[in-house]
Amino acid sequence: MNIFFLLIIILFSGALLSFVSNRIVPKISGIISFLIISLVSILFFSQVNIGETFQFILGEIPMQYGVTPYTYIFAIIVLGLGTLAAMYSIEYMKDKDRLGYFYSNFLLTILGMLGIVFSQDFISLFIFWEIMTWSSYLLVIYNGYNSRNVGMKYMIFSAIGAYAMLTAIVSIKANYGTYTIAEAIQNGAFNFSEHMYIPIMLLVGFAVKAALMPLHVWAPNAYSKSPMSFTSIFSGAMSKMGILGIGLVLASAYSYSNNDDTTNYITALRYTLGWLGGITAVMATIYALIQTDAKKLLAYSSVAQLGYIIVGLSTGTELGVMAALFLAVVHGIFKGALFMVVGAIEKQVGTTDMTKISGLIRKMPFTFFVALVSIIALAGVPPLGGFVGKWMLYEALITESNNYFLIIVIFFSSTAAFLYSYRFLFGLFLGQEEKETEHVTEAPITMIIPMMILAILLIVTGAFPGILFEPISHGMHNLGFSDVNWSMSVLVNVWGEESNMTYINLSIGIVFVVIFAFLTIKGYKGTKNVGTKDISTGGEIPTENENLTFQLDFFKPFERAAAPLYKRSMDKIWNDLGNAIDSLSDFMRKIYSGNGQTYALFVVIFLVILLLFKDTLFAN
Amino acid sequence: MQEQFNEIFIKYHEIITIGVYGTAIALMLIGLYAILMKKNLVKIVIGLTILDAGIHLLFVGIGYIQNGTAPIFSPGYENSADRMVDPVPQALVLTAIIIGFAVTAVALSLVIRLYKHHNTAKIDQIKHLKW
Amino acid sequence: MVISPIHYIFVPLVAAFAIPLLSKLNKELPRIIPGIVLFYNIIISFVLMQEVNEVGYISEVIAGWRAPIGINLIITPFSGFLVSLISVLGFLIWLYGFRFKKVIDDGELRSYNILQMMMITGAIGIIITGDIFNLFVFLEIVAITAVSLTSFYRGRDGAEAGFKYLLIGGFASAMILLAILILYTQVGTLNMAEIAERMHTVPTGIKSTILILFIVGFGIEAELFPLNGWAPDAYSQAPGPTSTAFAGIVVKAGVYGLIRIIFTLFDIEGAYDFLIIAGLITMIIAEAAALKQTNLKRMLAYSSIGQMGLALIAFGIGTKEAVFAAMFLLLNHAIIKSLLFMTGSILMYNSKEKTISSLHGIAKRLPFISILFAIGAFAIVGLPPFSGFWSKLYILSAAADKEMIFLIVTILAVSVIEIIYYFRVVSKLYFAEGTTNVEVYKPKINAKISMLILGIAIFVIGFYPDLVTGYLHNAADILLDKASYIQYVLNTDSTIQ
Amino acid sequence: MKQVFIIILLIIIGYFLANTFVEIPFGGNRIGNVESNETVAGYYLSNTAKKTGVANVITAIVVNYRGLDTLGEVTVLFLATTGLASILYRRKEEEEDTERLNLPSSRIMRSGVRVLFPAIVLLGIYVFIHGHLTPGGGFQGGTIVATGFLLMLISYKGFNTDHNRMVWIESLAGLSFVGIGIWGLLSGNTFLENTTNIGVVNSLISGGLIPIIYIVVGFKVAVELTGILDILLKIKPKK
Repeated sequence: MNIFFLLIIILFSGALLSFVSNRIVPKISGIISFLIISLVSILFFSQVNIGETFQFILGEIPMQYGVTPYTYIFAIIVLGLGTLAAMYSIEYMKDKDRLGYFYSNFLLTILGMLGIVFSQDFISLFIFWEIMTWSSYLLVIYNGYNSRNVGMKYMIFSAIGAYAMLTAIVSIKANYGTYTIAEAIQNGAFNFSEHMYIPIMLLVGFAVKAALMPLHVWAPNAYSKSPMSFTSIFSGAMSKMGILGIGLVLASAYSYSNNDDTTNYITALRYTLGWLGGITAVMATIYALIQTDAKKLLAYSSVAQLGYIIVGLSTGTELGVMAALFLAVVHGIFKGALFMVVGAIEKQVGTTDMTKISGLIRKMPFTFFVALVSIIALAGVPPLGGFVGKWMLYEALITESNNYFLIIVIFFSSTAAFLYSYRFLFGLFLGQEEKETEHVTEAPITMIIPMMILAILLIVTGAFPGILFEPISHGMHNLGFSDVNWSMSVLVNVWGEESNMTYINLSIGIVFVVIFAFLTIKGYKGTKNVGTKDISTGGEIPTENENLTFQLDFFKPFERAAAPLYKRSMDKIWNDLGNAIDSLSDFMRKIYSGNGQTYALFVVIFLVILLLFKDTLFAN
Repeated sequence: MQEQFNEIFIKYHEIITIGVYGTAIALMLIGLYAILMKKNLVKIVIGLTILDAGIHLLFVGIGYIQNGTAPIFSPGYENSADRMVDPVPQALVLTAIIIGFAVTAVALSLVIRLYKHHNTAKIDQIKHLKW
Repeated sequence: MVISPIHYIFVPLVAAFAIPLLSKLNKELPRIIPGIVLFYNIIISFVLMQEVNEVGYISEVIAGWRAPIGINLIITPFSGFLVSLISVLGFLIWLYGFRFKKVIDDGELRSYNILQMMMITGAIGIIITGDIFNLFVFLEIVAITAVSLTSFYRGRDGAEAGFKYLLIGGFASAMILLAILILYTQVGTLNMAEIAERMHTVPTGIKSTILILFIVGFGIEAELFPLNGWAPDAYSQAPGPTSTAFAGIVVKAGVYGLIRIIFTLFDIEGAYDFLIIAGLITMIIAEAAALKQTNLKRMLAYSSIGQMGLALIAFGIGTKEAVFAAMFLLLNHAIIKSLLFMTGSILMYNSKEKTISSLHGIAKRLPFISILFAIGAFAIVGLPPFSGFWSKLYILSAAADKEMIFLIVTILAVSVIEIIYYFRVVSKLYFAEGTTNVEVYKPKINAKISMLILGIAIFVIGFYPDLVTGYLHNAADILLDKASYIQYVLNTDSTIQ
Repeated sequence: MKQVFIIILLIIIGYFLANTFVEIPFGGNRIGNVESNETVAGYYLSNTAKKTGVANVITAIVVNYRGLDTLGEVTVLFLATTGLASILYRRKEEEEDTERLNLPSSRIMRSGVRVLFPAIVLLGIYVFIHGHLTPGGGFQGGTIVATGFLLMLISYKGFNTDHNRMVWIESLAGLSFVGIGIWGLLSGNTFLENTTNIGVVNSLISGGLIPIIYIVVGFKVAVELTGILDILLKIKPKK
């Protein structure tokens, strides 16, 4: 049997198995799903050859499965993160009910994503896309009725995106006669001069999953309301499926741009996308600042990071695209790790509200370590992978785009990201201990292991980004970009200057370690542990239920400054639109008045209208 | 007698046409009017039957041919097929009438039910199912 | 006696006439006999479908008179497909309705079984007859039975829904009768093939008037927009098996009638555009109305109307691919909507206030029904890998071939609305805090089997659509080949082919 | 206001219908643009006597050429009765609480009906037995018989139809109609085929199965109409 089929069938039967097995042996489905995903990962990385394709016909539509070097990058994210998340969720989900439901949908989501990676034609892409969408929808609403509206919003936006995509797909078939992605690109399906709506529709479809600006409103809530073990792949891997598509469309669109007609359109597109990405990054960052819930903070931060990636793709230069892809992988790693961290805290403490907990560093040291490493990567502080990506992104923006204002925006958002990174780290792990968190212990080992693996990966990719450059540069060849010169840890920029990541990272790293060690040693001696309530101000002793956590009103001044921005959110606009449609439909159903005579009158009116217009309607 | 009739038919053909078709169409419109305007359920059912009656009349009307006889081969008239009126509409109208009867019967039984439940036969007061 | 199309008609008739007598023999017989008859229908269907796929047409004349003189029954691949679908569904609906609790509690069982069986027979008759007036007669059979079944429950609202149906249905029959009348004056025949052959001699003005009357008449049965006021009421008040039959069977017959009139009888270009416009309006308004429904069956009814609008759009596009897609949609809709109505009826039966919001968390109590409902909901909105996806894809693809981007966008926008209201129900079933200790009525094993079969069909077609596509392509080709139909009906002397 | 609107609508419909019928000459010899010998009517008129042995062409059409229509029609009636029974269904205990609507009928009425009833029934039977020879037939005859029963029902409070017997007649009549059809299928090729000897035109025993079918239809229509009237009359709740 064909390997692609085999993998999909394994995942599918795994989904069924984990659904059924939970009824027979309770709690076993977590282990089963972990084993299934591991098996699939092993099979994939050992058996699948890049470039190999497999064709068959289903529903009279020729379908093609295969892995290109480009999609291979995403396969790494999906399977790597998927395996770790499955391992993580064994413990994380242990005490919850409906485990069969959870794991079968979990596996179906992985199946959907893997299928997207495999798909070499639009129809199977769409099929897997939808499978991924509805199975993840079922996971988003897993946490119960209160999350229902969140799930609904997610589903609506996903549907809008998917249907925009479907429109484009059928139009490609009608105008270019093929469903195969490679052929469609060859036939010029994405050149903007004729049938401009096709690439735009496709981009809209992918942008929904990538949470790009006007279509992002589902993301923060969906990310934060679903179970954390799922969110780590939801945010870490699934959003990358959108990036996959956007990259594909943009890359092929750029490849036509030597044609004069299309150049203008392409430039316009690049600017639009770049700006949308930039605004997404800034706005999401600003929103992330005011969140008190760690999950929500991370969710907004995810949206912001995706904005960077899209900015990178929009540059259309080798370096920019490479930066975007690199950031995509790294973002998958650190955001996966961060959501796992939050999940661990949620499981151990019971809440992720930063105003309620603090000082977990002593209780959960390993978790803290992972959080620290991931936050450093997220903020783009040198020794880790995030820095490399941002470095490349800035370089690409500065050297090859003259859109300086965008650069300022990106810089701004990047800097603001420090603020919420700091808040996250400080709020959860540092500061005084709360009484409520006294009983807290470190997370179970199976949850620590995947987080640790991710943290180590971050450190490794920071020191040797070449590990990731290799598949990425293959992928870029596949997309039609020439290559950026790179070696294991050296980048060469346009001026011919080499930036050796090892040296940069090592030097900065050493400085950090020294300072860290110094501070720890010095600080550890002189500190005395006090609780938040262990103070008195002006003779007043705070009562038990007074919230005095450091986190309260953390960025109050900033919040006040940015207040106008918070007022007019995209959320409200969409809500108004939804309400408008709602009342319109309510109005429409009033047509069915309930009076039989009125219905009879409708019939007569219809008859009269047809008779009056019979010459125009039915003239032969 | 036959000749006389023929003569009259030709002479007043227009008027007869208007008379037959006009009556039928007028019946249909009256039926429609009753359906659309009358509030009483029974009157609406009556309107439906009037509408049907108009159509049945039209059916019979279009089958007629000038100077025609009934399509029955009575003894001694075996070869008069070309003078017979069109039998098909008459056969159809038979079916249509019976069906109309069945519909009316069901309609009336529903009216009985409705009156029993709502204690009224006004159609605009019977609208619990709406929207 | 070889199996031929007439078996569809006389076997149920024998059963229907015999049931009053047999019920004196044994109280159970009126319930069992329809099942046997409907099962026999399936056998006929599969024999005939095999045959028609090879031969192209099967025609049978009645009373030994060749086609234009006598009435003929004709099975094309399209009608063969629809009839098979109806037969299978009819049997499943019988299986589902066998011991349907509320029907037994409330009403006269003997009549119920006769009416239900004859409604299915009438629908089959509409599809297989080759004579326009005979079609009218079968339409009336369906109308009478449908009205009686709508008012079957003795509650207040059944009669109201039935009366509305009857009023509008009476209109429909009057319009069709009038159309047949005018048509007869123009072509002098009632056989559809011969009408089609002679249609070019009819003056355009009269032709369009006839067409309009037919459209209004059949539009009422096919639930076109301003003509479908009766539909939600009837669907929501009829007993569960009957509303299933409405959605799965009766409306298909109406649509088939409309399609037959437009595709076979008339050669008017504008009619196709009209189908698109009417279908579009129907779809939009019905789906918008469905969005805010509180009664589950009523919501399903509106959704059903919307789907029929989509089918009419696809037929209106008029290319082979589009017709094929429309047929696929009819197949899917029959299977999926039947499943939804079956499960929905049981859910509604268990809801005290008959509202969707009172179905909080009922999935815990009725897991089997709920999961089938969820599968149906996923399938009807067109999510892959369920079967509904393929028909939607084919329709869109056909529309794209004709560069109807606006149409595609509208269909998909409406699909989003569909997703909203179906998912709302599904998440309410599963994720709302429910009152768990309510007494619920659980369906018997027979109902479960019939629902399970439909559920499996959704998956099978979803995973392997090629099972039906070949046949449907053939059916679409032959439906559009009017000349060969006329040729076949009028020039074949032998009585059974 | 609504009235004016509706009248305008009706006028438009009337205008278009009139417009259509202006082009269909009343009493014209031809049907549309088709020569009369090409229409089915032409065929029926010229061949009926020869091929079916029935003098009344309409009967031949109703029962033989378009026999399936008639079967359908009978079915519609049957279903209407059944539907009525289910719509106006009453449980056993409710059944006891209802009685037949009895209109106050005068002595003249009662006496007259008693005299007329056998004559009416006889006329009805005559009409459906001679359906293939003279105007009339099963439906007409059946209706006449039912009229007789209607008269009896409204004038005599004590007159009750025997349900059991009616069900038997109804079912047997229906079954024999279909049975004749099946016999045609067995003995000939097609359903309802008239395979017996057609006899001499214009004699009582002629037309093969056609008169038999019409008699069956007559019985069925009579019983069903009576049944419907009976059900509809029986609506009055007992005080």
